[in-house]
Amino acid sequence: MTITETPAPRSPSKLWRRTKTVLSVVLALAATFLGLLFVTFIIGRVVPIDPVLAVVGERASQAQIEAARTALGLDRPMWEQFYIYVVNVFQGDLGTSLLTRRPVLEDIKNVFPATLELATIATIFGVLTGIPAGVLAATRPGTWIDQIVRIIGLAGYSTPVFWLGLMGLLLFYGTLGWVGGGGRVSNEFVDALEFDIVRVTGIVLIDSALAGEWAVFGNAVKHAVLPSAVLGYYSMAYISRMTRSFMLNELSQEYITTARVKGMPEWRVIWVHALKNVMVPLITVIALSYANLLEGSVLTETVFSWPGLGMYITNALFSADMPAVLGGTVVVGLVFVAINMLSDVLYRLVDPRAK
Amino acid sequence: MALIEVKNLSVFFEAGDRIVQAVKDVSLSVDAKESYGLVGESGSGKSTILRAICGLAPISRGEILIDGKPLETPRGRAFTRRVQMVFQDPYASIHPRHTIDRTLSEPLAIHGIGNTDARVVQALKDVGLPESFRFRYPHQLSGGQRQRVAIARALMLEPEILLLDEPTSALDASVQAETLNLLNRLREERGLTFLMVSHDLAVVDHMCERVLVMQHGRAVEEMEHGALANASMKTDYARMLYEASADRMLG
Amino acid sequence: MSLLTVKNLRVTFDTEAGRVEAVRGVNFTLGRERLGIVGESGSGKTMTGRSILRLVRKPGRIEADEMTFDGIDLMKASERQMRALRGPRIAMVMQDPKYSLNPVMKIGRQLTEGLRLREKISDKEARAKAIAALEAVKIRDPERVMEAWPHELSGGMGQRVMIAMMLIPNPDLLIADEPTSALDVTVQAEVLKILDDLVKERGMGLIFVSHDLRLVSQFCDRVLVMYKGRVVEEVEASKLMEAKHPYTQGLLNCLPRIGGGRGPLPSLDRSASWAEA
Amino acid sequence: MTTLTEWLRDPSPKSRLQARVGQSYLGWLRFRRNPLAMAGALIVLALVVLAAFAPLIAPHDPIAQDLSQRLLPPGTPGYLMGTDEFGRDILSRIIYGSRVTLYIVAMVAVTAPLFGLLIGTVAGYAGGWVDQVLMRITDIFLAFPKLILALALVAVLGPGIENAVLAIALTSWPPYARMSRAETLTVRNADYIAAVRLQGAGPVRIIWGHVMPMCMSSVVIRVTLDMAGVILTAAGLGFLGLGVQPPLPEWGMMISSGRKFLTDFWWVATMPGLAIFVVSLGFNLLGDGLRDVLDPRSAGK
Amino acid sequence: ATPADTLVIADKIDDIVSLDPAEAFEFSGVNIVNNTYDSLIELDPNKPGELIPGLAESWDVSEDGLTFTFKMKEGITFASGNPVRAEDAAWSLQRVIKLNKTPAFVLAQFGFTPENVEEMIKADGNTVTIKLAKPFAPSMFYNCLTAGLAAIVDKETVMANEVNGDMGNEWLKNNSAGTGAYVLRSFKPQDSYVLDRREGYWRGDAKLKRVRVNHIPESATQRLQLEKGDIDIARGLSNTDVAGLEGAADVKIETAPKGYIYYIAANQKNEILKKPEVMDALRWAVDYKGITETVLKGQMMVQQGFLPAGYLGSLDETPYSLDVAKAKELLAAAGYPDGFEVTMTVRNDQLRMEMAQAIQNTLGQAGIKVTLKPGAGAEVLGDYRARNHELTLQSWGPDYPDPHTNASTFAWNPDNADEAKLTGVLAWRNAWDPGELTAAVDAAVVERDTEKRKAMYEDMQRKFRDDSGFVPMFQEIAQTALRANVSGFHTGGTIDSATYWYTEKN
Ligand SMILES: Nc1ncnc2c1ncn2[C@@H]1O[C@H](COP(=O)(O)OP(=O)(O)OP(=O)(O)O)[C@@H](O)[C@H]1O
Ligand SMILES: Nc1ncnc2c1ncn2[C@@H]1O[C@H](COP(=O)(O)OP(=O)(O)OP(=O)(O)O)[C@@H](O)[C@H]1O
Ligand SMILES: [Mg+2]
Ligand SMILES: [Mg+2]
Repeated sequence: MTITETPAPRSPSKLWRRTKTVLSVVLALAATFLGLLFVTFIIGRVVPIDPVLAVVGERASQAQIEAARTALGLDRPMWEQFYIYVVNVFQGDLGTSLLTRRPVLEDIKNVFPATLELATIATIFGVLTGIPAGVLAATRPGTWIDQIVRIIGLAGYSTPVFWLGLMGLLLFYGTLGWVGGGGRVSNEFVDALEFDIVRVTGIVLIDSALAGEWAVFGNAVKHAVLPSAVLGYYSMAYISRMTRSFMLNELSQEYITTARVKGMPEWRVIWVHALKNVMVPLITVIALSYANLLEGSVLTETVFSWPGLGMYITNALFSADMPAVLGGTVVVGLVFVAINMLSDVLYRLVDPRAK
Repeated sequence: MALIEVKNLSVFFEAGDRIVQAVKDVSLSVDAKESYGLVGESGSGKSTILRAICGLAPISRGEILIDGKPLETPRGRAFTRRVQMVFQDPYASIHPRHTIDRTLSEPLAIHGIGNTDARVVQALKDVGLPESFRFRYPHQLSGGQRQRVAIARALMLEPEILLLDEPTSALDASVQAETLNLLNRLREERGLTFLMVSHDLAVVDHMCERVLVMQHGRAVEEMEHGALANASMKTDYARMLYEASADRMLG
Repeated sequence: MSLLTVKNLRVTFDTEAGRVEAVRGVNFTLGRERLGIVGESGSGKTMTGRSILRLVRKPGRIEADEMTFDGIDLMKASERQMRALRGPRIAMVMQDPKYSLNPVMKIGRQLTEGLRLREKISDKEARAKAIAALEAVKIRDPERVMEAWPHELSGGMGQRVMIAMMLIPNPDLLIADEPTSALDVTVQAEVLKILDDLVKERGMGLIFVSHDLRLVSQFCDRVLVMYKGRVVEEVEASKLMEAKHPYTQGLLNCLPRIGGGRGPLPSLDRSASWAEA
Repeated sequence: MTTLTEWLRDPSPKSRLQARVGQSYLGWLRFRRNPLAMAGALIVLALVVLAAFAPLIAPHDPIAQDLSQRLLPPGTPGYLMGTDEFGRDILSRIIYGSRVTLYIVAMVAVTAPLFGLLIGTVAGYAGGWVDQVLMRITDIFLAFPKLILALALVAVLGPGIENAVLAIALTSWPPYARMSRAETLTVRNADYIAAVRLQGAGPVRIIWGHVMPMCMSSVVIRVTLDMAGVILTAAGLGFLGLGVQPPLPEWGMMISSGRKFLTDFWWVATMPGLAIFVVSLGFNLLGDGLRDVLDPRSAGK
Repeated sequence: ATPADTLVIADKIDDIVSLDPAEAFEFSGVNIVNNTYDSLIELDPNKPGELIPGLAESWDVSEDGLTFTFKMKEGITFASGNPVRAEDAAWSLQRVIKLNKTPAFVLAQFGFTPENVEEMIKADGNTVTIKLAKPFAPSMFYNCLTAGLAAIVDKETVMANEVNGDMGNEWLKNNSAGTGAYVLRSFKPQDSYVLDRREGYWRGDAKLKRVRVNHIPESATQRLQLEKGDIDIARGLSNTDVAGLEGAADVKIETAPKGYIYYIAANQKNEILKKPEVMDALRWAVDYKGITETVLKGQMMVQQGFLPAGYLGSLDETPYSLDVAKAKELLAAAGYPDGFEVTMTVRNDQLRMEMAQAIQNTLGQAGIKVTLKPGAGAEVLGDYRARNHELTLQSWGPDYPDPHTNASTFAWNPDNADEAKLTGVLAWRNAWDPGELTAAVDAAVVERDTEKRKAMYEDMQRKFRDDSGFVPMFQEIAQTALRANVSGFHTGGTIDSATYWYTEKN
């Protein structure tokens, strides 16, 4: 048979596609970011707390307040303040915190690693326990194992974090002495940490390991265990519940039978065939919960004296320290967008159907 | 003048980094009240042509005319009242959470046609389903029954043209027979025009006045009804198809 | 000696709406031959096939007076023994390739997985075997298909991949559940040829499930005709056209044929008595 | 009686009404057969009864202070769950607190998921720039520290339970939006959607009538999972002066003010905590049961 | 365990705004200043209220009470090694006025302005001469000089770190340049600060080499750490945790009254609250005793004057107590036999919320339906300063250890008009016109006879107590829990600045 070729349309070049994707991602990022700045800014103006009062304190006279207001640029028109702010942010200047009197960026460099450390360990904990628990429950739906997983998860969900934290401290620190009691290292080691160990990442576990200070490292582990377990419990609760529900769905698919027909052992059917499919929606779930943890949990940080982002932003908020609130929000937003993108990339890696 | 005219239609899909040419430069025309068949290899673009008419696939080149007039994009309400489609997979084409009643009355509601109850009952009767099925959910029906519901739904708006995408390939022989009979009866009663896809030559031969054979997205050969039975096809591919089928038919 | 003996096989589902008996007392034996199972949709063909592998999902239950494969009592075998049988000894081509391939695993992985896990051969060898299998089922570009994801295949390709996947471990018994329904006739013929060769040359037993009576009558040695979970008739395939049972006759009659009349196709008038023993 | 059940169970109903009632009846049967779902329903029912008849059930005035009776342990005669720092009966406060709790939970559970569902399905269905814009907005709200958002909202609207509820709803819709968008994306290309589109259905009808029902079950799961979180968030807002104000009893507030006493008088914070746990367990079990009922496919053949 | 030569204190230090003595005005900041700097004259940490020499060896006041001279001690050096000169002292005080940060008014009230301060405060050899604009009670001036802002800073070092004419303000936020027993080693806002002992401190070296203060906001955490010996001193315990620690073998509790006064302010612009009978009813409707003996036990004592116990002229009489019947009678007399509804703003910390709920309860019994409006500190304060409150629960700590500090804010309001914007003055914020009390306050501050002065403040407070828009209620008590082996720790009592250098561990 003869077939006359109609010229096929040329597929746009790979390079152009790539640039287009990158461009659209960057654009979306910038839009989110600008929106974030805008909303934060507006919020800063509607919150009924006068930032100047926070700076000058209770005793200040009216004249001192006015002077401070001018110094902070708060007397200028709103749009101008916003414009100045955005321009500065894009130059990497998040302004100066009214409360700590330091550049917000520097403050955040101090508090964010602490939160990052906690959130990361907690998420790892949540993933390592939540997925198996959810799978276990899904493979035995309706049994007592399923119920136990559900109750444990729910308990995690409905217990206030300070309750868990304080009880954990009472038991594991107060009574058993297995873990450290608040702060990132004990007071014997804190001087070493502060004055001797070079600060590379700000994450104690990494910095102390880099410096070869294993005593500090060990101590830091003891201190991080409890707060991250408490936070991890929450992500575990959520992840296990979602895993169960996704898993149940996958296990009723035909391809699972196919795998069994091939004589695949049960572990492989569940942990390879089904789990790979479960990972597709689960990635979003995990990313979201990680991002939420990175916002910092004020209560956990308070109970464990963990100087993190949550406490920083909340403090700033209550003192109407708007540069700090804005800065914190911007950083949280950035982290969020980054994690979103990461989860998108992972998603594409795992799910071939997503273009 | 032809009711449906497809002129030099090409359909391209972007799939990842590749361009898939699903349909290449296909022309066909269907007269009013005619039944026109599309057969051919799997993946040769048969479904895509139907989808392109409905606006579910892009028209990359060429044009499609109904009654000599080009189609508007998106297809308007007038179009939907003239042209309806029955999908290949009766399991995927009916909303799993809606009762049959809801599925059938939906088009009436969309077009503000009253007298719903009577029409739904009549539609069920037309496709030979008992009235008691009216409030069932799709999962309570067999594949053949679902396909009849899909046909009933397509007929709710009393269209002139029915696009049928392998309406019986998911059905077994007895149900297939029922469905084919039903379609023929309805065509006669209502003067419908069919554009029908199938990969079963016997079905097409039974149903259609003219047949277009497709391969690799291209039209290979158009045959009149008699030509198939006489085995008087001109191209190798059409002959191959015929022989492989006839082989079984006669054995 | 017969490869598989099934006596009084029953598959029951206890659902909210009551008990559904999908298979009700099916008996047959299978040697190294091609056994066709035909019947309308929902007549229990797939369930019969799955029960042999003991892969009926809950709430389904399998009961049988006897089910032996090659001297092994399938009803009593442990789950572990069953697992050893599935794949290398008994394989099943699943009905709907669209849903039966793991959507997030490359075709290549799915094809070689069994080999690598069981036979501990190198990746390269496994790959070569898989490609050979794909070539055997007339896949045009096996190298590309190895790297493809299931959603990138057309329905017909999926079916062939499924057949290749099940043939790779050289099973003694293959249950093929409507393996060619999405293939156009030309490809269909070639695939059937492969199955035929395997039965003739290697002595594989084949259960060929289909609702296409003509196809079965041409291709198989013996045919079971099922209706509502029962075997209503068992005949030599070549004699299917002369089958006595009105159900079988009805099924045959209602097929259109090329050059046949334009009149309404005869429809099947089901009689309640067929469902009874 | 038998005729009624027969009428209800009729597999081929004669009218829309019978079909609908019959469907609910079957759902109820399915639900009833699930002991856990029943337990959940009972808990929720108990909560409603508690809230409705609080004055009749509560042994004490939940507000009256008696400083001489403060911090009595559970089991003290007359104070089954003990007393708090002002000598108020904790049991009575929990009983009265169920009113506020129920109100908040009910309001949030209705507004946030609905709003999220709306945004998500519209974004997912429309695609293109609508999707882009809506998802960017969702991202912004998602990326925002919740407390700041809530605070700002209440700052604008003024404090009060209603506004607190609104604030919580406003901070909790984005996850629902993302979830239902993802679900919509898979549903959008289904043939049954193409079919209604071919019948000339507009986007509103398709989204509302055809896409949303498909997203319901995962939303229900998530909502019931979020219940406890909502109660605790409400407490957080109350403490900031944005929600329920003392001395009105509210479980979350009771927990957070009991925090000070946790080491020595554990019951002050733990009792309301248990109440939250039980209620959220109830909603969860109920939610699981409901999901089965919502999905007609699970009805069996 | 804590290192043997380090004192580890748990406290809440997120109030620190600045460590520059001319700017530090918050509790925790002043603590640091007190331990890193010295002033000309100081208060004896061991004997509350007594003046002792600081960097000045002796001091003197002229007959007319206008000129003060201070003779500097010889041979004292700053931590940098620079000798302490009279010039440093004069410059330090001038700097406060020139920088004009929030606390500057403590000195400015004596008539110094940025323009005249170089004239008024002069160094001459090793004496410093300070001229006041008008005569004040000398004790008043001395007391003001003991406040943290009058600390003497190392001019050379500070000026070497000047940027943009800020007189080293920026640099001093993270560094110390004083003569004190300790030098600032590090400061991490909202986290911790570390002080290192300065060898060769003129009063004798501090006993412990290092002091570390950690920010630990949660009382229960502080308590656990103290019990486990992971800290030496806990300064932020709740009263329940202190009660829980009582009887523990290796922990001891020390209490001392603090300077903070808790009071209710009732906006006098409000038609109802303006009525004297209503104010009286409020006074009789607070359960002073019940609150201090139960809810806030150990944390508050009853104080019905505006001066904290320990200040010159403070009252120890408490004529008001809970009397619901009387309050009702008074309300009826005011024309509100059924009471009335009113809102009360409160800062949303737990202590104040508890206090507020207890007050709400008894006010409610009397018929005054109070709706609590909790809010962030700055929010509540903003409301108060804008005179927008109805009732507000507030606290006030003295700025310097002289009765004038509280008198001049509670009982002094020369112009009650909105436009006057005397937002630093509590009487103005509360829209209360003290009438003749304003003059009385002005008179008392220049009264040079201490006994007479004392009587004046007592008299003033009685009038204020019975007849103002305020209801003073409580004075805060500092509860400090220490490991049993710690001794010599001074919280500073009513002047609220802790002394670390006498503290020992054994
Ligand atoms: N959305 C799409 N994106 C990419 N490729 C597509 C898309 N839809 C169809 N195709 C491709 O277009 C070609 C024609 O598909 P079409 O469904 O029209 O075939 P068909 O002739 O109907 O086959 P069958 O008989 O199997 O239904 C196929 O190769 C298919 O892979
Ligand atoms: N989970 C289940 N619950 C209840 N009934 C079931 C279930 N699974 C299958 N069945 C019933 O079992 C019967 C046999 O089904 P089976 O899949 O074997 O049919 P089949 O002959 O393979 O039909 P087809 O040609 O459509 O594939 C059907 O009536 C079906 O409704
Ligand atoms: Mg097709
Ligand atoms: Mg089947």
